[in-house]
Amino acid sequence: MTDAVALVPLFPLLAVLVNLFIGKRLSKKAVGILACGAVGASLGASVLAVAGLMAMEVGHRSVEVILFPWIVSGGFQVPIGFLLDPLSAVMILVVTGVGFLIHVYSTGYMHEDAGFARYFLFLNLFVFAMLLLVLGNSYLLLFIGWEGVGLCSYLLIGFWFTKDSASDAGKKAFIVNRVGDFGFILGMLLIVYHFGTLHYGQVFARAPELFHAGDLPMVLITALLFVGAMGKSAQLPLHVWLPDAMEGPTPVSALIHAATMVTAGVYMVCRSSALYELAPVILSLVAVIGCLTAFFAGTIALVQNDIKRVLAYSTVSQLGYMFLAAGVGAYVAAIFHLVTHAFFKALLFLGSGSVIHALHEEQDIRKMGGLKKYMPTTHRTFVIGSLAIAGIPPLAGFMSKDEILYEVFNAGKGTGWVLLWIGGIVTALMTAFYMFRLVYLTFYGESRMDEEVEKHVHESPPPITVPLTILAVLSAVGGFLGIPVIKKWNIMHNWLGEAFHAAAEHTTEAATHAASAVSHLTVELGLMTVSVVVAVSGILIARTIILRRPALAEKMRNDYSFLYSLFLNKWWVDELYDLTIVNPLKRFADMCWSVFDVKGIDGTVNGTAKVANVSGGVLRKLQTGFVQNYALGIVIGLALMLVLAFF
Amino acid sequence: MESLNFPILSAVVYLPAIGALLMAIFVPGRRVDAIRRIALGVALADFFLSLAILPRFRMDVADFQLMERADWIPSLGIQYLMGTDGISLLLVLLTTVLGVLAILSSFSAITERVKEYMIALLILQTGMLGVFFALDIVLFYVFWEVMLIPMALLIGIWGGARRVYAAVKFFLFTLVGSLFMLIGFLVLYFSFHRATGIYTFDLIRLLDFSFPVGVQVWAFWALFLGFAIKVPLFPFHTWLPDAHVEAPTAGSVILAGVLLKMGTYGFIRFSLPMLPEASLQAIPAIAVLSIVGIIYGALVAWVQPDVKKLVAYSSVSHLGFVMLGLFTVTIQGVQGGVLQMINHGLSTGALFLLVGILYERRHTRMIEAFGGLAAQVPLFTAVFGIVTFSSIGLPGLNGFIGEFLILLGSYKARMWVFGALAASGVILGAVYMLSMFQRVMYGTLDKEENRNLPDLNVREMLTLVPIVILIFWIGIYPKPFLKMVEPSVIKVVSRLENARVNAGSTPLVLAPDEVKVALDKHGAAPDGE
Amino acid sequence: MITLTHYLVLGAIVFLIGIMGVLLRRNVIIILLSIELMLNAVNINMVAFSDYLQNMSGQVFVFFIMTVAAAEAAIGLAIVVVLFRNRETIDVDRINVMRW
Amino acid sequence: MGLQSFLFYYFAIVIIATAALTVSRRNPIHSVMFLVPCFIHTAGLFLLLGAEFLAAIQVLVYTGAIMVLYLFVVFLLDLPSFRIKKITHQQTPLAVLAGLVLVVQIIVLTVVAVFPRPAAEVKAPYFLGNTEAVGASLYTTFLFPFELASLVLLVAIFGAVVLARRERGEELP
Repeated sequence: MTDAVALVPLFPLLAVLVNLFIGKRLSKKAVGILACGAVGASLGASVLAVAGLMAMEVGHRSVEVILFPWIVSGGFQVPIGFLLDPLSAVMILVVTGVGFLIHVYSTGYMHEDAGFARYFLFLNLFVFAMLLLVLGNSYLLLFIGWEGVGLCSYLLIGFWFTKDSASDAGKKAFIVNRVGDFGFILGMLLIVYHFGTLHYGQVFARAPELFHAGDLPMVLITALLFVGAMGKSAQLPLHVWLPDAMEGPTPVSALIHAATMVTAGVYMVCRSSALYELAPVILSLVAVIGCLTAFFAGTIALVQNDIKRVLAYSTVSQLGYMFLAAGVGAYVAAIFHLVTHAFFKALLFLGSGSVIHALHEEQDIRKMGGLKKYMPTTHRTFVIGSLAIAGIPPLAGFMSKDEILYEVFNAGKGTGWVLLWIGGIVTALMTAFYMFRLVYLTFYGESRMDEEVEKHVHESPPPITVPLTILAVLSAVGGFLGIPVIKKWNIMHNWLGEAFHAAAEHTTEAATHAASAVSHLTVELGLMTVSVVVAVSGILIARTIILRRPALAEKMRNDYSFLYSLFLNKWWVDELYDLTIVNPLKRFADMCWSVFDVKGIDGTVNGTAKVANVSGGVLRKLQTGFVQNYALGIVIGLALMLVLAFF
Repeated sequence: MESLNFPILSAVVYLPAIGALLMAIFVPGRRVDAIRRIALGVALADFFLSLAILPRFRMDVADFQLMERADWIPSLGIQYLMGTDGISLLLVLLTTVLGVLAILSSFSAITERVKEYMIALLILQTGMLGVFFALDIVLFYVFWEVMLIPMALLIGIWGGARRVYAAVKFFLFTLVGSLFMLIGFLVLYFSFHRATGIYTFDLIRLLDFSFPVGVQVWAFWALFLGFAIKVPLFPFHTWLPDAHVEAPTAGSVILAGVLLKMGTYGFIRFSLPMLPEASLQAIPAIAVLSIVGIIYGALVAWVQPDVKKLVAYSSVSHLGFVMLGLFTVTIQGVQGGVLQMINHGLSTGALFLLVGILYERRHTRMIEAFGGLAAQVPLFTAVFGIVTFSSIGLPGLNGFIGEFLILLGSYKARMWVFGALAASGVILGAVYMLSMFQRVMYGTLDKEENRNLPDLNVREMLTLVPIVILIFWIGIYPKPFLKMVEPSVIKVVSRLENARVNAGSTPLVLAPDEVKVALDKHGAAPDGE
Repeated sequence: MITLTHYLVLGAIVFLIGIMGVLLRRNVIIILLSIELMLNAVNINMVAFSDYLQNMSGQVFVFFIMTVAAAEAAIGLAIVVVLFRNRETIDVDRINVMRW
Repeated sequence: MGLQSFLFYYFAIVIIATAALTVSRRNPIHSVMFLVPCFIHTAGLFLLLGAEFLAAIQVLVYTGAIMVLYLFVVFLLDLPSFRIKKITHQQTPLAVLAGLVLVVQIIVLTVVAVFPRPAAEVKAPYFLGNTEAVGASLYTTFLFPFELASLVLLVAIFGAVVLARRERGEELP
């Protein structure tokens, strides 16, 4: 049964090929069925494979399927092969599951679009690449998927390519990702240099044999790999592409820029836990970057007015949480949050898509309001998603976020770590606030819509509402995969535990450390209470400011105008990059060409030619054109040669 | 290994020239259609003939195979000596493929002096094929120069507005280079004679001889000039953009696809194996030039207003990668370098074909003249996109394999900084290619002239589809290509390793066991004692 | 006694006269005639050597030189005719288009 | 002074004199006419040297055919009436000097030089009649160049025709 894993990426690939060659001739319905069917079949295969995996003995749940040799060069070999273990099992279920729902949603959402076939071509290609990413058995295969999803992201962000902002955003996404990939490639090269292979099993097995914790090669490798993760998962300072990526169709934002692709960095760090454990410095760096990103993106999300941008910054912020978890060695918590985030963030994006669709592509929340009565299903599901992300028990977000905060608190490496925890809590407060600011502005209060638009507002059709409902259910109950406190019932921990055996030691160590200080259970319950209080107060603040006293919002905007414009303009990071990197580099490139190439090298070459030309101008006077002058030259030459004969 | 059978290598080399000759004599110049078809037929026949080499070729042997040997000018030790190894054969196949596509692409682009044009293309092909097969240095040099003239004519007669300037520049640069190269060869020739009393240009014998280090250094830098100008390595690259911009499409394709490979081929065939000590000394210098080329080429490509010039500068960047790969002197690096030669030939060749198609329709190559083409010409956009990403080095397409192996080689050779700097080319590659792609394809279709732009027709698809197939093939299953060159690469690398050991330094570059394993596998003995 | 040297000196003198004709005259026809003279001087030397060395090669070469002379005369005169037709002159001083 | 010496000096003097006249006449017809005796006397020299065949060819081909050709062209173009005002070139002094130096050099060299006799004695074919000897040599050792010579002549014929031909429609002068 586990062999079915080879089929998982195959179905989307087949759909891509079919769509590529005859997609134009198929009806929209056929294309939709093809695309959804492929991902559905893939989901089926995943379930089958994971069931097979579950049937295996605990501790030996790992299956490798080698397809064919890929790069073979000297002693260096990389085959195309898939690795199915608990970690990749979770990932393929998320990718195919959420992917399937979003495909179904897309058939409704994109129905009017002329590029319907092209859209599903790219979307299937994305699912294929993403599956390759999570199933690959070596870093290089991960990297193919990594770049493949980047490509699809580029194509889908720029899907409406006639809009300049869309194509700019696509380009920006790809290039910023490339900056990360630059680090990732160097990291892979170092791995090959030290281990001679990129195969996970071999690398992880030999890493502890060859290196001690904190050895320079390990630090370098993990740091470079993390640069890749920063690019892909939009962490500081490479986060700039993700908000712009909202130019793409909304389902794309849901699938790629919320649920799956952007979490690839988290997956990669968790996958490489064996290496990161050997580089505690970098692990701390991961935690710090994660926490900073979470906070930073949260601040921006507070004031954004574009519904999708709020969600985008929220995604960046949540990804920060995941890295924070990974950074303190709580890999299970990171993956757990990844899963729940996939549910509720996909839900939120799809809900926003439903709203945008109903309002004829209006994304500005200042022009919404009071949608509750027009779109009941969307409203209901959106609120569930918002409650989940805000961390209201017992929804999914509460479980996973709380676990992260607990692990951070418990990591206990000194006062610095308490700061991380505080950062997490503050971010949680902000999360609750901005999500409900969004909910209130969109669904409650007075309508601020144009009258023309308001006339046509309606609930979305079933292809859109059904996935919303399913995702809402998942967001509500998904949290029970990782029930806190009672470790025995924590499915997530039991399932993933063996994937992170190196990390497991780490956490148990931390746990004992914590246990010696305070009672384990008390801490956990105490922290839970804190986060619930924080979440509820965030919601209440939002309610007060947005619904009850809009004047207060105005006053705050004026009183803290610097902070407001700082947040609104995203801390001017884009401008900073343009000013310090992009523009100088472009000027330099221009100078290289017009000065160095044209004047320098060609100038030298042409100068040489000019010297030859001038001397030729003098010497050519010898060329009289009279044949007899030349003949005389011959004779004189002959005479001179004969002079030589005398000696 | 001497084959008494049909001299297939010579047949492959001369078939285009013979075709050109017969066409010159028997087909009147006004029968344009017949001429086009005949030229295409000849090129196709040559392609199939070159495929016929494959079954006769033994992939697991590092030595030269299918040798053809005859005396030419015995008193000077000049022979007619042809032979091939995996590297040559791969490049020959690339040449014959691109030869067919080049001719096919000029069906509608060239309407004046069609007969002369086709003859020039076919003779050019003979020259190129000869360069790859010749194992006698004089023979090599003859083919090298034969190649030069039709290319200069192609640029100078069928080129753009500044064609004569470009043709002369191309001609002078390469001629200067090849003269230095000739001097280098003569130095080796006389040095060999001084040591053994034999005059010979036989490459195989010269390869077996270890030249004194002093001679090597001189000869290396003389050859370097010849090859580096052809590559073109920074800072000898300025002829390239001009030549590319002015050349007709087929000329650009051949120029980028094959002619530039002559330089790198020269390094791997002559400089590295024949002059190992000098090569080792030169590694830092050449690596620096390669790196500068990679970054510089990419930056300059970024600011070009002309698509063709942009692609030309991207060639500088890519060839920098190839050179870096060769001079890492590791199996991975050299193999990657050779593969990257093929990759660059395919993707840049395809880019030039695509630009040529645009030019044929709009008579301009300025980026600003386009924009929003994606909606108008979806097929064209799809192919352009694939080729663009191949050039960027997207995994799964061909460019990645080569680049990754080269970077891997540089790390194995402990050239950390060089490897890291070269990898930054990965970012810049995306920057300039995507900027161009965006400005040409995306946005709104706001130029009136582009509104009726026809999409690719069947003939144009025929020229592009083979390349796209190869792009995917190499990207997904590169093993056959890597296997083909591996024995020869190992031979070259182990020769340099031996030189390093003999020089008393530790074999830095390659784990000795890796060489040994590889050699055992291929049954080739390491050279030098 | 007439020795080889006599013939060679004679050849040299005739050759010189031919050279003088080529260098000094401006009439194309006469320049061509002078070239014939020079060839003739060479012929004398050839035959003299042939006799001296008792080797037929010298004579055979004279035969070939005559062939070439005939060909040269034919082509040269054809050029003169064309030249005259186009430029109305046979003065080499007027024929200097191949200048600079 | 034996007959041979007498004949040699006679021929030599006539050759030099007619050659000098050929070069110096203003009228090309005169030049051509002077060249004829020059060539005939050269043929005489050939006879003295035992090259009967070449002597015959010299008279028949050179004098008979080539000279007539020259004459023909001179008449055709009506050259005598075409006067070049100054017959000598402006480079005369230098040319004369160079020429004299050259001839002195050659003469001194030939006089000083010692030519070795061939070690091998007289070759067999030389005892045949001269014509047979030339023929034997021409058709054995020099067969290939001989054939080439015929090709050269053929090309010359074509060349002359192509050059001198008028393009269709070209005006007669």
